[in-house]
Amino acid sequence: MNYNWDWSVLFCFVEDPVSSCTQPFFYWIVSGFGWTISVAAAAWVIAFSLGSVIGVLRTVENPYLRGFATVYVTIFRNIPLLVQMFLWFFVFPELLPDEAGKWVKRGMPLPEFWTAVVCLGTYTASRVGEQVRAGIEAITQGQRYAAMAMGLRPVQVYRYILLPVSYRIIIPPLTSDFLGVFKNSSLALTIGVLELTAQTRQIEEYTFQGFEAFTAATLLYIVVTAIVMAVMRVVEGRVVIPGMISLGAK
Amino acid sequence: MFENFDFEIIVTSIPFLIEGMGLTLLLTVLAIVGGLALGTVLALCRLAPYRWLSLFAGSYVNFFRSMPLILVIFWFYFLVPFIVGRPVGGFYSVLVAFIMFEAAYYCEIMRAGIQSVRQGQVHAGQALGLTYRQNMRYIVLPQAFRAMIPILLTQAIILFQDTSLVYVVGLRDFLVAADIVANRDNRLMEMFLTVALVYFVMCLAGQLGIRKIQKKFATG
Amino acid sequence: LAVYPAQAQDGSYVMKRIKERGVINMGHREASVPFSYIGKDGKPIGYSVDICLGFIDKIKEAIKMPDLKIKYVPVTSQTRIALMANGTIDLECGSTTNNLTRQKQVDYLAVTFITGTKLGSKKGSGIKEIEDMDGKVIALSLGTTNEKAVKRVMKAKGINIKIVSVKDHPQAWLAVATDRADAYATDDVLLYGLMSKSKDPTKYQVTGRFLSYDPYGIMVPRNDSTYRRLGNVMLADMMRDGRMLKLYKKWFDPGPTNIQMPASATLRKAFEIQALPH
Amino acid sequence: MPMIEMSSVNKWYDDFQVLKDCSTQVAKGEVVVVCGPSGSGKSTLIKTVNGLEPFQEGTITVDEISVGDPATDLPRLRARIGMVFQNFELFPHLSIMENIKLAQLKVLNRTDDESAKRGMELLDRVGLVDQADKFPAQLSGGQQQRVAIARGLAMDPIAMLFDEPTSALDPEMINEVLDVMTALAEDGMTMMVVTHEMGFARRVAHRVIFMDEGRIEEDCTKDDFFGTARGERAQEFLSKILTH
Amino acid sequence: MPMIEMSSVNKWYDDFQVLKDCSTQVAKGEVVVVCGPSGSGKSTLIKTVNGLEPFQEGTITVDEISVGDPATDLPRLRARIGMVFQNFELFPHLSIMENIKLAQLKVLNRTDDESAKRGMELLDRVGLVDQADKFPAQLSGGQQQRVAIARGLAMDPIAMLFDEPTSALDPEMINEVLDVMTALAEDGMTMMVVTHEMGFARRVAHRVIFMDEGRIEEDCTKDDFFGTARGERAQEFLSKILTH
Ligand SMILES: Nc1ncnc2c1ncn2[C@@H]1O[C@H](COP(=O)(O)OP(=O)(O)OP(=O)(O)O)[C@@H](O)[C@H]1O
Ligand SMILES: Nc1ncnc2c1ncn2[C@@H]1O[C@H](COP(=O)(O)OP(=O)(O)OP(=O)(O)O)[C@@H](O)[C@H]1O
Ligand SMILES: [Mg+2]
Ligand SMILES: [Mg+2]
Repeated sequence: MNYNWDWSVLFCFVEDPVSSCTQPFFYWIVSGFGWTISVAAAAWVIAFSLGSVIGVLRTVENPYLRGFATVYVTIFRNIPLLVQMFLWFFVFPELLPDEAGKWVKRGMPLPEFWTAVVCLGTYTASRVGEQVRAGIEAITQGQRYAAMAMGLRPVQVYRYILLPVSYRIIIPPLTSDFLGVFKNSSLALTIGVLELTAQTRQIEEYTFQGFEAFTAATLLYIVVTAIVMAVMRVVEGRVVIPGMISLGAK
Repeated sequence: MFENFDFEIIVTSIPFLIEGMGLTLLLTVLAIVGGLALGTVLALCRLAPYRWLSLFAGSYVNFFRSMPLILVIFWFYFLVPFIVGRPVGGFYSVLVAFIMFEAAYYCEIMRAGIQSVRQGQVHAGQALGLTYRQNMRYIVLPQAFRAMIPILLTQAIILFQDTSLVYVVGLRDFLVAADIVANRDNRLMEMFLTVALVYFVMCLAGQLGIRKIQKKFATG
Repeated sequence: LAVYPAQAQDGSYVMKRIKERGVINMGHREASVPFSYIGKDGKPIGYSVDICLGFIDKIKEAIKMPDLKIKYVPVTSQTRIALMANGTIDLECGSTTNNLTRQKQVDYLAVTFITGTKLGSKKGSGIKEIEDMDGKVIALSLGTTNEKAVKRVMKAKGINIKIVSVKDHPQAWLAVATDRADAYATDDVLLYGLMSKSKDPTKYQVTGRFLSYDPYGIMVPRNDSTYRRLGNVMLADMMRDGRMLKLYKKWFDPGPTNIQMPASATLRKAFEIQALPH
Repeated sequence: MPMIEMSSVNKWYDDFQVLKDCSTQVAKGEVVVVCGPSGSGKSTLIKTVNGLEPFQEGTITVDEISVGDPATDLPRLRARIGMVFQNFELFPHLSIMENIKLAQLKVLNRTDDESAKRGMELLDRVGLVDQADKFPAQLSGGQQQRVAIARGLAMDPIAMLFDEPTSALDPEMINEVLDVMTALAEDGMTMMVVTHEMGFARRVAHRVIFMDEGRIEEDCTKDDFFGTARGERAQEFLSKILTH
Repeated sequence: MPMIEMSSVNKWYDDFQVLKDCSTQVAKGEVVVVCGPSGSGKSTLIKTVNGLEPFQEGTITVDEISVGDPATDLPRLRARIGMVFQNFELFPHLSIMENIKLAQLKVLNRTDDESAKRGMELLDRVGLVDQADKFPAQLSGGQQQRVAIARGLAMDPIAMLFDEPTSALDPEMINEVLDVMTALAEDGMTMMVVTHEMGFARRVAHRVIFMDEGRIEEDCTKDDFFGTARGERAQEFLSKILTH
């Protein structure tokens, strides 16, 4: 391959006119990685809490609440994330009253970051919601009856019976969704969050040494995924219900 | 900003967009078919009694699950020509990347599907004298597929939306085509709203269609 | 007893490869107006594309394949280097800035366009020079040489400007249009292009001195001086006999997109200087 | 006043009528067995008593509180009626003791100590004190069902409902559950029991209700039911389940 | 020669020994009932006969073919032994007739017509001709189990294995299945039946095997078993399942 590998672009610390080194681009990658983690983590908080609510609402009896949740899932899951990112960034502020729109665009701290977080969070919430719903539906009707028959109120039935069991069942797909948030956070670059992928692109444009940067990014993704999977396996082991062979086998 | 919404740009770019949609659909269908086939084979490997085979399938799946699709496409596109010694062309390179990537996900889905078929069904097929392959073919896989339809659909929708990543290799699917028009003619708002609407309608139609098929299976 | 063109080809691995494949792979951009973009019929057109087509004619002569096929390979700013490195494209016709860092990875033909960073903003914003931006918001697109330039000036002059990074030029323009940013700093030619295509061009302005020097060039694979010389010969000829300026007028003055950018004195000088004699 | 009173209850699933004009009453301390062919509406009937299944027409009162009245606080009423299901329905993620404590803590607002103490008393009564810290999946079916009964009793209910409590059990485990139920009946608990265990009915029940196609076809004393007073359908049903 | 012969079969799941030194034989035309407490290894024992469960030690032969021998073509052997399961295990995606035809077509390579004809004969025998085109989920449990028996018989087996064929059924449906099985036994079919239905054993079985903790504790004629010759454990077991 006619490519001039030069790993020093990532690690050199002296400005050197002969090699491509103008600054240690390694720092860029570290900073990008930091933003990636921040976006993913903050978005996951939204996705998990909002998704749980949506998932629960999809299983309640009230047709209006159920309808609302269904519409939510339908919209957020059927529009590409990239497009949603654009809509949140450019269209959403225009729909607000003037003052509020201005605040969203300029007033609030880190507008790009929070826009990306909200977009990614609400998008992933539709996924999580579907998982939670599936988890709840996998629990037999009898469990719900038993909980109600003891006098638990609907919220208590979810809080103490349905959700704890449901979360255990859906740990594997939730892990996938979490990794999804992590990977999808790269789309935040389209609205100017300088996360990992954005930084590798910057390095590429500055130095034309893209392969080095991409390799570093790829390795980081793989390492993080491996860590997350390992952690989730431990979590799964921790919450396993004694005597049950496998809850998720349904 | 909506007062001078430029409908004309949408109308004039329709042929260009339709061409893009053609590629989107073609890639989606081929990647689903190929990914499902490869994924099913992988799932069978994962469940096979040979340790090395299930280990291989397991590592394959974990590897691809840990990579963002965009990086997979990227590496395929740039490294494959280097390995085979000549350009392979964007289309074949992304097609292979998509199939191999999706196969990892379909493998997990199929594995869950196969495992959801009760042991009793497997035993019943065996007790009738069906061989391993016949049992898979006539008893297990048909039930697994049916159980998996909703998840397969979700995955298909994701894939349908993900085809836009072909921009990496310079192919033009629907979203990329719209993006090109938007960039070339500076009409972002118009194009992105159109894209949102088109994807929404198509995914919804797909969803409703599948639900119908599912109902038919349920009564059948 | 070797004939001249055969010699030319002998020393060139790129031309050897083109001859073997029977196809030349031309990298082009899709929305880099008016340098290299997709026309209404779906084929790439533009200033750089025209230059490249001239170059390809020369190559055809050199390798004696008059019916050499051209394959158009779309590239982006992320893929152009990789595709050149792995041998997929034989030349890139876009709007790529030629700088010394990048020359570690690729070679360039002679400079065919000169631009630099300026500011695009709404009329009545009171913005003329970068100094007027103090305390305001500027849009910059990711990883461009313009970004570097603006940051350098900010540092040197101690101006405090808030930066909004965006993905590409139209998004940056949209950020200005929706008041997310007060100005967009990029190559002036791009600013004129964006302005000419906005719904109401009279609402916007391009102002300020050049904050950077950005010469564009056709990108070719590294370490093939024979191949590169062939291109430079063609360019020198065009610059010498005025065809280059004509081509420039076709695309920029006023140009199909009505961009209305007469050739600058610097560019004219550059054409003169690069018109090396045989 | 009867403890449970149903009058002219009708219930539909869409077009399909599951309960047809059902009326009956259960006095305090009375044990009533409900039997009938599969799909005849037994489970539905018993679930309407504590409002787990809504019904469209008629009235049901429990301890003089109307179940169908929208103003009734159903969770509060349900807390006073114990219920035991065919598949035990212990909560798999909670230990045996936690299963028994949950509603005491969250519904009756007892303290942790009180609930644990009551739990232990009841586990003792069903003979499972040593299993308190295990999880449901670690117990046999018969043990699980005994825990389920203890869980129902922990709320100090005024009546207990049973929906085929033994039909998911292995034959050897049926008796351990029936023995607990018999003891309960002897203690004077008001009980409504859907079951096919005619031996239990003969020994323990005061009255037997026979249902067919959503209708209460027979509602008479045990002696009448096992005597000759019963109708053709009930006769046929009994002959089916008693011959093997 | 006995039709089925097991000698000194041992089987482990990891460390746990499920079958301990089990030996028995079933002659042609003989009906053997296997009973015992839950978890005693009955299902495992019967599944080793046609190789659904592999075993580690001992030998089993069916019609003089060794089941444990790796050279044996197990699918072919299994095709000659019918098996009926506790949960029916009809294939839910195939109609009743397709369920019965599948193995005839794919294993015996019969033509479509032949298999359909044989299928109809057997559906007639179990009294379900009119259900041929329905799907399993549309039938009651008793009907499904009768179809499962017909499916097994369609292969013209030399022996039939039953694993608790009635324990998932509602009480009123148990007899319709037992009746079919009784008729089968009277026709001279070799049968091994795991069941708790002692009435059936008394009426139909020639021999009764009692298992406990993986061991064959009793293996004697029906009369001996229900007489006084049996051991303590069997006695206790019988008393448990016969009292209610
Ligand atoms: N959610 C439902 N929607 C529609 N029909 C139902 C529903 N639940 C029960 N049914 C129907 O109502 C009838 C009565 O059901 P129910 O469960 O009360 O019968 P059962 O007497 O308890 O039968 P089993 O002995 O099988 O438990 C049946 O025909 C059943 O199919
Ligand atoms: N796949 C397995 N892995 C480990 N242990 C098993 C497995 N299958 C069965 N066992 C154990 O083997 C023992 C015998 O099981 P088996 O199903 O043969 O009993 P059974 O007599 O048929 O009981 P039942 O009357 O409940 O059907 C049980 O203790 C069971 O827990
Ligand atoms: Mg019932
Ligand atoms: Mg068993």
